[in-house]
Amino acid sequence: MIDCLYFAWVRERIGAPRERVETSAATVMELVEELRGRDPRYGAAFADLSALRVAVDQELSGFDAPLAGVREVAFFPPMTGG
Amino acid sequence: MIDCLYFAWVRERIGAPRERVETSAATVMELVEELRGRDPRYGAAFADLSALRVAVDQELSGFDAPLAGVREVAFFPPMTGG
Amino acid sequence: MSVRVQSARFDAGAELNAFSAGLENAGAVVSFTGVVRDREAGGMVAMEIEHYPGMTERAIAGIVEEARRRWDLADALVIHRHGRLVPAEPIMMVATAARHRLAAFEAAEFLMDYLKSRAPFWKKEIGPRDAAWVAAKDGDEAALGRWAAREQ
Amino acid sequence: MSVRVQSARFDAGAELNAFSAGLENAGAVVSFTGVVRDREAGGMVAMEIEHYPGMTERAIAGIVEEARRRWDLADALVIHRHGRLVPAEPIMMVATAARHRLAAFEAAEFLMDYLKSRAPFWKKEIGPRDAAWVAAKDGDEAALGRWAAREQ
Repeated sequence: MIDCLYFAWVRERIGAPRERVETSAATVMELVEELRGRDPRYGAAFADLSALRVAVDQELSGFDAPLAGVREVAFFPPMTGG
Repeated sequence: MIDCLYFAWVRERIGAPRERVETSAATVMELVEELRGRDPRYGAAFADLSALRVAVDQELSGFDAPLAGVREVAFFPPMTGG
Repeated sequence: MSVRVQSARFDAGAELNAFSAGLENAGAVVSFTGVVRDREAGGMVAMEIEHYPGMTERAIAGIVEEARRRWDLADALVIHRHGRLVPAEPIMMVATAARHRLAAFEAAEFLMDYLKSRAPFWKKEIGPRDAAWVAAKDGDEAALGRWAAREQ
Repeated sequence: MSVRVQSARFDAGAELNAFSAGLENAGAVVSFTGVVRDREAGGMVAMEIEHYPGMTERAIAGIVEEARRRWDLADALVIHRHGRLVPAEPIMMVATAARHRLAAFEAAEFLMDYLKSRAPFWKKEIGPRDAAWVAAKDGDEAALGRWAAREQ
Protein backbone atom coordinates (compact mmCIF):
# COMPACT_ATOMS: atom_id res chain seq x y z
CA MET A 1 0.00 0.00 0.00
CA ILE A 2 1.28 3.40 -1.01
CA ASP A 3 -0.18 6.79 -0.16
CA CYS A 4 -0.53 8.75 -3.36
CA LEU A 5 -0.76 12.54 -2.97
CA TYR A 6 -1.81 15.01 -5.64
CA PHE A 7 -1.36 18.76 -5.66
CA ALA A 8 -2.53 21.76 -7.67
CA TRP A 9 -4.03 20.89 -11.06
CA VAL A 10 -2.98 17.25 -10.69
CA ARG A 11 -5.25 17.10 -7.63
CA GLU A 12 -8.03 18.86 -9.53
CA ARG A 13 -7.84 16.47 -12.50
CA ILE A 14 -7.80 13.39 -10.31
CA GLY A 15 -10.46 14.83 -8.04
CA ALA A 16 -8.84 13.93 -4.72
CA PRO A 17 -5.90 15.20 -2.68
CA ARG A 18 -4.75 11.71 -1.68
CA GLU A 19 -5.63 8.05 -1.78
CA ARG A 20 -4.21 4.74 -0.66
CA VAL A 21 -3.22 2.61 -3.62
CA GLU A 22 -2.82 -1.15 -3.56
CA THR A 23 0.02 -1.75 -5.98
CA SER A 24 2.92 -4.01 -6.76
CA ALA A 25 4.55 -1.46 -9.07
CA ALA A 26 8.33 -1.53 -8.79
CA THR A 27 8.90 2.07 -9.87
CA VAL A 28 7.03 5.37 -9.97
CA MET A 29 6.67 4.95 -13.74
CA GLU A 30 5.00 1.57 -13.29
CA LEU A 31 2.65 3.11 -10.71
CA VAL A 32 1.75 5.85 -13.20
CA GLU A 33 0.99 3.24 -15.88
CA GLU A 34 -1.13 1.29 -13.44
CA LEU A 35 -3.16 4.36 -12.45
CA ARG A 36 -3.59 5.39 -16.10
CA GLY A 37 -5.20 1.97 -16.72
CA ARG A 38 -7.68 2.44 -13.89
CA ASP A 39 -9.54 5.59 -14.87
CA PRO A 40 -9.44 8.34 -17.53
CA ARG A 41 -8.92 10.92 -14.74
CA TYR A 42 -5.41 9.60 -14.30
CA GLY A 43 -4.85 9.73 -18.03
CA ALA A 44 -5.72 13.43 -17.94
CA ALA A 45 -3.51 14.11 -14.93
CA PHE A 46 -0.55 12.13 -16.25
CA ALA A 47 -0.90 13.07 -19.93
CA ASP A 48 2.36 15.00 -20.10
CA LEU A 49 4.95 13.67 -17.70
CA SER A 50 7.39 16.46 -18.60
CA ALA A 51 4.93 18.87 -16.93
CA LEU A 52 4.94 16.78 -13.74
CA ARG A 53 7.21 16.44 -10.77
CA VAL A 54 7.27 13.55 -8.35
CA ALA A 55 8.34 13.25 -4.73
CA VAL A 56 9.02 9.90 -3.12
CA ASP A 57 8.70 9.94 0.66
CA GLN A 58 8.85 13.74 0.46
CA GLU A 59 12.06 13.91 -1.58
CA LEU A 60 12.03 15.07 -5.21
CA SER A 61 12.73 12.04 -7.38
CA GLY A 62 12.65 10.81 -10.93
CA PHE A 63 9.97 8.62 -12.48
CA ASP A 64 12.45 5.77 -12.43
CA ALA A 65 12.65 5.83 -8.61
CA PRO A 66 12.06 2.38 -7.03
CA LEU A 67 9.05 1.96 -4.75
CA ALA A 68 10.37 -0.78 -2.46
CA GLY A 69 9.75 0.32 1.13
CA VAL A 70 8.19 3.59 0.04
CA ARG A 71 5.21 4.95 1.98
CA GLU A 72 4.29 8.09 0.09
CA VAL A 73 4.45 9.22 -3.54
CA ALA A 74 3.33 12.70 -4.54
CA PHE A 75 2.57 14.07 -8.02
CA PHE A 76 2.43 17.76 -8.79
CA PRO A 77 3.30 20.43 -11.36
CA PRO A 78 6.56 22.40 -11.14
CA MET A 79 6.58 24.38 -7.91
CA THR A 80 5.79 28.08 -7.83
CA GLY A 81 6.65 29.20 -4.34
CA GLY A 82 8.58 32.25 -3.27
CA MET B 1 39.31 82.24 -3.75
CA ILE B 2 38.53 78.56 -3.35
CA ASP B 3 36.93 76.80 -0.39
CA CYS B 4 39.12 73.85 0.56
CA LEU B 5 37.41 71.11 2.55
CA TYR B 6 39.12 68.28 4.40
CA PHE B 7 37.59 65.10 5.77
CA ALA B 8 38.55 62.19 8.02
CA TRP B 9 42.30 61.88 8.60
CA VAL B 10 43.05 64.57 6.03
CA ARG B 11 41.09 66.98 8.22
CA GLU B 12 42.90 65.73 11.32
CA ARG B 13 46.35 66.17 9.78
CA ILE B 14 45.59 69.64 8.48
CA GLY B 15 43.80 70.58 11.70
CA ALA B 16 40.77 72.23 10.14
CA PRO B 17 37.64 71.07 8.32
CA ARG B 18 37.72 73.89 5.77
CA GLU B 19 39.46 77.09 4.83
CA ARG B 20 39.31 79.72 2.13
CA VAL B 21 42.43 79.66 -0.01
CA GLU B 22 43.67 82.55 -2.13
CA THR B 23 45.22 80.84 -5.13
CA SER B 24 45.90 81.15 -8.80
CA ALA B 25 46.50 77.42 -9.24
CA ALA B 26 45.18 76.17 -12.58
CA THR B 27 44.61 72.57 -11.47
CA VAL B 28 43.99 70.59 -8.28
CA MET B 29 47.56 69.31 -8.49
CA GLU B 30 48.93 72.86 -8.59
CA LEU B 31 46.77 73.72 -5.57
CA VAL B 32 48.18 70.71 -3.71
CA GLU B 33 51.74 71.81 -4.51
CA GLU B 34 50.95 75.33 -3.34
CA LEU B 35 49.52 74.11 -0.03
CA ARG B 36 52.45 71.75 0.51
CA GLY B 37 54.73 74.77 0.26
CA ARG B 38 52.82 76.67 2.92
CA ASP B 39 53.03 74.41 5.94
CA PRO B 40 54.28 70.92 6.90
CA ARG B 41 50.74 69.96 7.92
CA TYR B 42 49.83 69.90 4.23
CA GLY B 43 52.89 67.84 3.49
CA ALA B 44 51.65 65.26 6.01
CA ALA B 45 48.12 65.29 4.65
CA PHE B 46 49.16 65.12 1.00
CA ALA B 47 52.16 62.79 1.43
CA ASP B 48 50.63 59.93 -0.56
CA LEU B 49 48.27 61.13 -3.24
CA SER B 50 47.30 57.57 -4.15
CA ALA B 51 45.64 57.37 -0.72
CA LEU B 52 43.62 60.51 -1.42
CA ARG B 53 40.47 61.32 -3.31
CA VAL B 54 39.43 64.74 -4.50
CA ALA B 55 36.04 66.27 -5.26
CA VAL B 56 35.70 69.46 -7.30
CA ASP B 57 32.43 71.30 -6.67
CA GLN B 58 31.14 68.12 -5.03
CA GLU B 59 31.95 65.81 -7.94
CA LEU B 60 34.70 63.20 -7.70
CA SER B 61 37.55 64.34 -9.92
CA GLY B 62 41.16 63.69 -10.76
CA PHE B 63 44.14 65.72 -9.56
CA ASP B 64 44.44 67.11 -13.07
CA ALA B 65 41.01 68.75 -12.88
CA PRO B 66 41.09 72.47 -13.84
CA LEU B 67 40.11 75.02 -11.20
CA ALA B 68 38.75 77.77 -13.45
CA GLY B 69 35.35 78.82 -12.06
CA VAL B 70 35.53 76.27 -9.25
CA ARG B 71 34.18 77.23 -5.83
CA GLU B 72 34.93 74.18 -3.70
CA VAL B 73 37.66 71.53 -3.63
CA ALA B 74 37.55 68.68 -1.10
CA PHE B 75 40.31 66.26 -0.11
CA PHE B 76 39.63 63.00 1.69
CA PRO B 77 40.62 59.34 1.95
CA PRO B 78 38.73 56.64 0.02
CA MET B 79 35.16 56.57 1.23
CA THR B 80 33.91 53.95 3.67
CA GLY B 81 30.15 54.37 3.76
CA GLY B 82 27.49 51.71 3.59
CA MET C 1 17.87 29.59 12.02
CA SER C 2 14.12 29.76 11.82
CA VAL C 3 11.63 28.34 9.30
CA ARG C 4 7.91 29.02 9.52
CA VAL C 5 5.14 27.81 7.23
CA GLN C 6 1.86 29.42 8.17
CA SER C 7 -1.46 30.67 6.87
CA ALA C 8 -1.48 33.68 9.19
CA ARG C 9 -0.43 37.04 7.85
CA PHE C 10 2.89 38.31 9.20
CA ASP C 11 4.42 41.75 9.68
CA ALA C 12 7.61 41.91 7.59
CA GLY C 13 8.99 44.94 9.45
CA ALA C 14 8.43 43.39 12.86
CA GLU C 15 10.03 40.16 11.62
CA LEU C 16 13.05 42.06 10.28
CA ASN C 17 13.52 43.83 13.60
CA ALA C 18 13.13 40.65 15.65
CA PHE C 19 15.63 38.91 13.37
CA SER C 20 18.15 41.75 13.62
CA ALA C 21 17.78 42.07 17.39
CA GLY C 22 19.04 38.56 17.94
CA LEU C 23 22.28 39.02 16.00
CA GLU C 24 25.74 39.23 17.41
CA ASN C 25 28.30 40.90 15.28
CA ALA C 26 26.62 40.46 11.95
CA GLY C 27 27.00 43.78 10.17
CA ALA C 28 24.91 42.90 7.14
CA VAL C 29 21.22 41.99 7.10
CA VAL C 30 19.39 41.33 3.83
CA SER C 31 15.67 40.71 3.53
CA PHE C 32 13.42 39.74 0.68
CA THR C 33 9.65 40.08 0.90
CA GLY C 34 7.33 38.67 -1.75
CA VAL C 35 4.03 40.52 -2.01
CA VAL C 36 0.83 39.45 -3.77
CA ARG C 37 0.57 41.54 -6.89
CA ASP C 38 -2.07 41.78 -9.55
CA ARG C 39 -1.98 39.54 -12.61
CA GLU C 40 -0.69 40.88 -15.90
CA ALA C 41 -4.30 40.90 -17.07
CA GLY C 42 -5.47 42.71 -13.93
CA GLY C 43 -8.54 42.03 -11.81
CA MET C 44 -7.07 39.58 -9.32
CA VAL C 45 -9.28 38.94 -6.33
CA ALA C 46 -7.09 36.58 -4.35
CA MET C 47 -4.18 34.21 -4.48
CA GLU C 48 -4.48 30.69 -3.13
CA ILE C 49 -1.32 28.91 -2.14
CA GLU C 50 -1.37 25.16 -1.78
CA HIS C 51 1.52 23.30 -0.19
CA TYR C 52 2.62 19.83 0.83
CA PRO C 53 2.68 19.71 4.64
CA GLY C 54 5.64 17.76 5.86
CA MET C 55 7.63 17.97 2.67
CA THR C 56 7.43 21.77 2.72
CA GLU C 57 9.20 22.08 6.07
CA ARG C 58 11.70 19.39 5.11
CA ALA C 59 12.50 21.00 1.76
CA ILE C 60 12.95 24.47 3.24
CA ALA C 61 15.13 23.14 6.05
CA GLY C 62 17.31 21.43 3.45
CA ILE C 63 17.63 24.63 1.42
CA VAL C 64 18.57 26.65 4.51
CA GLU C 65 21.08 23.98 5.51
CA GLU C 66 22.70 24.18 2.08
CA ALA C 67 22.90 27.98 2.33
CA ARG C 68 24.64 27.69 5.70
CA ARG C 69 27.09 25.24 4.20
CA ARG C 70 27.96 27.65 1.38
CA TRP C 71 28.07 30.95 3.26
CA ASP C 72 29.19 32.02 6.69
CA LEU C 73 25.81 33.12 7.99
CA ALA C 74 25.10 34.45 11.45
CA ASP C 75 21.43 33.62 11.00
CA ALA C 76 18.70 32.97 8.44
CA LEU C 77 14.92 33.21 8.47
CA VAL C 78 12.29 31.85 6.11
CA ILE C 79 8.56 32.52 6.47
CA HIS C 80 6.17 31.24 3.79
CA ARG C 81 2.41 31.45 3.86
CA HIS C 82 -0.22 29.16 2.41
CA GLY C 83 -3.98 29.49 2.03
CA ARG C 84 -5.92 32.46 0.69
CA LEU C 85 -4.12 35.80 0.34
CA VAL C 86 -5.34 39.10 -1.09
CA PRO C 87 -3.33 41.60 -3.16
CA ALA C 88 -0.72 43.62 -1.22
CA GLU C 89 -0.40 40.95 1.47
CA PRO C 90 3.06 39.49 2.07
CA ILE C 91 3.43 35.96 0.67
CA MET C 92 6.79 35.10 2.08
CA MET C 93 9.98 36.50 3.50
CA VAL C 94 13.62 35.55 3.67
CA ALA C 95 16.23 37.23 5.86
CA THR C 96 19.94 36.53 6.09
CA ALA C 97 22.64 37.96 8.33
CA ALA C 98 26.37 37.77 7.87
CA ARG C 99 29.52 39.65 8.73
CA HIS C 100 29.88 40.83 5.13
CA ARG C 101 27.25 42.07 2.75
CA LEU C 102 28.16 39.85 -0.19
CA ALA C 103 27.47 36.67 1.81
CA ALA C 104 24.16 38.06 3.07
CA PHE C 105 23.05 39.05 -0.44
CA GLU C 106 24.15 35.84 -2.12
CA ALA C 107 22.60 33.61 0.53
CA ALA C 108 19.28 35.49 0.29
CA GLU C 109 19.24 35.13 -3.49
CA PHE C 110 20.15 31.46 -3.21
CA LEU C 111 17.33 30.88 -0.73
CA MET C 112 14.86 32.65 -3.00
CA ASP C 113 15.93 30.78 -6.11
CA TYR C 114 15.58 27.42 -4.38
CA LEU C 115 12.36 28.25 -2.55
CA LYS C 116 10.88 29.26 -5.89
CA SER C 117 11.58 25.95 -7.63
CA ARG C 118 12.27 23.39 -4.92
CA ALA C 119 9.83 24.05 -2.09
CA PRO C 120 6.40 22.46 -2.71
CA PHE C 121 4.13 25.47 -3.02
CA TRP C 122 1.69 26.13 -5.85
CA LYS C 123 0.03 29.45 -6.48
CA LYS C 124 -3.40 29.93 -8.00
CA GLU C 125 -4.61 33.34 -9.13
CA ILE C 126 -8.30 33.90 -8.49
CA GLY C 127 -10.04 36.48 -10.65
CA PRO C 128 -13.67 37.62 -10.47
CA ARG C 129 -14.79 34.95 -12.96
CA ASP C 130 -11.79 32.71 -13.52
CA ALA C 131 -8.89 31.10 -11.74
CA ALA C 132 -5.60 29.71 -13.01
CA TRP C 133 -2.58 28.00 -11.59
CA VAL C 134 0.56 30.08 -11.94
CA ALA C 135 2.95 28.39 -14.37
CA ALA C 136 6.57 27.97 -13.39
CA LYS C 137 8.85 30.18 -15.47
CA ASP C 138 11.72 28.70 -17.43
CA GLY C 139 13.85 31.39 -15.86
CA ASP C 140 13.15 30.08 -12.38
CA GLU C 141 14.64 26.70 -13.13
CA ALA C 142 17.49 28.36 -15.04
CA ALA C 143 18.24 30.55 -12.02
CA LEU C 144 19.38 27.48 -10.11
CA GLY C 145 22.13 27.00 -12.68
CA ARG C 146 24.16 29.90 -11.42
CA TRP C 147 24.55 28.21 -8.03
CA ALA C 148 25.37 24.81 -9.47
CA ALA C 149 28.15 26.31 -11.56
CA ARG C 150 29.77 27.69 -8.42
CA GLU C 151 30.07 24.33 -6.79
CA GLN C 152 32.95 23.18 -8.95
CA MET D 1 12.36 57.48 -4.45
CA SER D 2 13.56 58.68 -1.08
CA VAL D 3 17.04 59.57 0.19
CA ARG D 4 17.67 60.54 3.80
CA VAL D 5 20.96 61.48 5.44
CA GLN D 6 20.48 61.87 9.16
CA SER D 7 22.11 61.53 12.56
CA ALA D 8 18.94 60.21 14.22
CA ARG D 9 18.53 56.50 14.74
CA PHE D 10 15.90 54.86 12.54
CA ASP D 11 13.72 51.76 12.85
CA ALA D 12 14.56 49.47 9.94
CA GLY D 13 11.39 47.39 10.31
CA ALA D 14 9.14 50.44 10.38
CA GLU D 15 10.97 51.83 7.34
CA LEU D 16 10.55 48.54 5.47
CA ASN D 17 6.83 48.52 6.20
CA ALA D 18 6.35 52.16 5.21
CA PHE D 19 8.29 51.54 2.01
CA SER D 20 6.25 48.43 1.15
CA ALA D 21 2.92 50.09 1.97
CA GLY D 22 3.42 52.66 -0.75
CA LEU D 23 3.99 50.16 -3.53
CA GLU D 24 1.66 49.35 -6.37
CA ASN D 25 2.13 46.03 -8.02
CA ALA D 26 5.74 45.46 -7.05
CA GLY D 27 5.92 41.86 -5.97
CA ALA D 28 9.54 41.91 -4.82
CA VAL D 29 11.01 44.01 -2.03
CA VAL D 30 14.66 43.70 -1.02
CA SER D 31 16.24 45.47 1.94
CA PHE D 32 19.77 45.75 3.20
CA THR D 33 20.55 47.01 6.69
CA GLY D 34 24.08 47.77 7.82
CA VAL D 35 24.57 47.40 11.56
CA VAL D 36 27.46 48.65 13.72
CA ARG D 37 29.48 45.60 14.64
CA ASP D 38 32.48 45.16 16.84
CA ARG D 39 36.02 45.49 15.45
CA GLU D 40 38.02 42.37 14.65
CA ALA D 41 40.08 43.19 17.73
CA GLY D 42 36.96 43.67 19.86
CA GLY D 43 36.25 46.36 22.43
CA MET D 44 34.60 48.94 20.22
CA VAL D 45 32.85 51.70 22.14
CA ALA D 46 31.36 53.67 19.27
CA MET D 47 31.52 54.40 15.59
CA GLU D 48 31.78 57.95 14.33
CA ILE D 49 30.64 58.64 10.81
CA GLU D 50 31.77 61.82 9.11
CA HIS D 51 30.24 62.97 5.86
CA TYR D 52 30.34 65.79 3.34
CA PRO D 53 27.02 67.66 3.58
CA GLY D 54 25.81 68.67 0.16
CA MET D 55 27.96 66.25 -1.77
CA THR D 56 26.52 63.32 0.20
CA GLU D 57 22.96 63.97 -0.92
CA ARG D 58 24.09 64.73 -4.45
CA ALA D 59 26.19 61.56 -4.70
CA ILE D 60 23.44 59.32 -3.33
CA ALA D 61 20.84 60.87 -5.62
CA GLY D 62 23.14 60.19 -8.57
CA ILE D 63 23.61 56.56 -7.53
CA VAL D 64 19.85 56.04 -7.12
CA GLU D 65 19.26 57.69 -10.50
CA GLU D 66 21.72 55.31 -12.12
CA ALA D 67 20.00 52.32 -10.49
CA ARG D 68 16.65 53.48 -11.86
CA ARG D 69 18.19 53.80 -15.29
CA ARG D 70 19.48 50.22 -15.17
CA TRP D 71 16.54 48.42 -13.57
CA ASP D 72 12.80 48.76 -13.75
CA LEU D 73 12.23 49.77 -10.13
CA ALA D 74 8.90 50.59 -8.58
CA ASP D 75 10.68 52.44 -5.78
CA ALA D 76 13.96 52.78 -3.92
CA LEU D 77 14.94 54.04 -0.48
CA VAL D 78 18.32 55.01 0.97
CA ILE D 79 18.84 56.06 4.58
CA HIS D 80 22.38 56.73 5.84
CA ARG D 81 23.33 58.01 9.26
CA HIS D 82 26.24 60.17 10.36
CA GLY D 83 27.56 61.14 13.78
CA ARG D 84 28.16 58.87 16.77
CA LEU D 85 26.69 55.37 16.72
CA VAL D 86 27.03 52.53 19.20
CA PRO D 87 27.32 48.80 18.44
CA ALA D 88 24.10 47.11 17.27
CA GLU D 89 22.65 50.37 15.98
CA PRO D 90 21.66 50.53 12.31
CA ILE D 91 24.12 52.53 10.20
CA MET D 92 22.21 52.63 6.97
CA MET D 93 19.53 50.96 4.95
CA VAL D 94 18.67 50.42 1.33
CA ALA D 95 15.35 49.12 0.01
CA THR D 96 14.33 48.38 -3.55
CA ALA D 97 11.04 47.26 -5.04
CA ALA D 98 10.42 45.78 -8.45
CA ARG D 99 8.03 43.51 -10.27
CA HIS D 100 10.63 40.76 -10.34
CA ARG D 101 13.03 39.63 -7.67
CA LEU D 102 16.19 39.68 -9.78
CA ALA D 103 15.83 43.40 -10.48
CA ALA D 104 15.17 44.15 -6.80
CA PHE D 105 18.20 42.12 -5.68
CA GLU D 106 20.56 43.49 -8.31
CA ALA D 107 19.54 47.09 -7.74
CA ALA D 108 20.00 46.73 -3.97
CA GLU D 109 23.48 45.27 -4.45
CA PHE D 110 24.35 47.98 -6.94
CA LEU D 111 23.21 50.68 -4.52
CA MET D 112 25.26 49.12 -1.72
CA ASP D 113 28.39 48.76 -3.82
CA TYR D 114 28.24 52.37 -4.93
CA LEU D 115 27.26 53.80 -1.55
CA LYS D 116 30.25 52.00 -0.09
CA SER D 117 32.83 53.55 -2.39
CA ARG D 118 31.22 56.61 -3.98
CA ALA D 119 29.20 58.32 -1.26
CA PRO D 120 31.33 60.62 0.93
CA PHE D 121 31.15 58.91 4.32
CA TRP D 122 34.09 57.98 6.52
CA LYS D 123 33.87 55.65 9.49
CA LYS D 124 36.01 55.86 12.59
CA GLU D 125 36.06 53.07 15.14
CA ILE D 126 36.37 54.32 18.70
CA GLY D 127 37.81 51.91 21.27
CA PRO D 128 38.24 52.44 24.99
CA ARG D 129 41.75 53.86 24.52
CA ASP D 130 42.23 54.23 20.78
CA ALA D 131 40.44 55.25 17.62
CA ALA D 132 41.14 54.52 13.98
CA TRP D 133 39.66 55.41 10.63
CA VAL D 134 38.28 52.39 8.83
CA ALA D 135 40.35 51.71 5.72
CA ALA D 136 38.60 51.13 2.43
CA LYS D 137 38.93 47.55 1.28
CA ASP D 138 40.37 46.72 -2.13
CA GLY D 139 37.35 44.49 -2.60
CA ASP D 140 34.98 47.43 -2.27
CA GLU D 141 36.49 49.21 -5.23
CA ALA D 142 36.71 45.92 -7.12
CA ALA D 143 33.00 45.30 -6.48
CA LEU D 144 32.16 48.22 -8.76
CA GLY D 145 33.80 46.37 -11.62
CA ARG D 146 30.99 43.87 -11.93
CA TRP D 147 28.55 46.66 -12.77
CA ALA D 148 30.86 48.41 -15.21
CA ALA D 149 31.35 45.18 -17.12
CA ARG D 150 27.59 44.90 -17.65
CA GLU D 151 27.33 48.21 -19.36
CA GLN D 152 28.93 47.05 -22.58
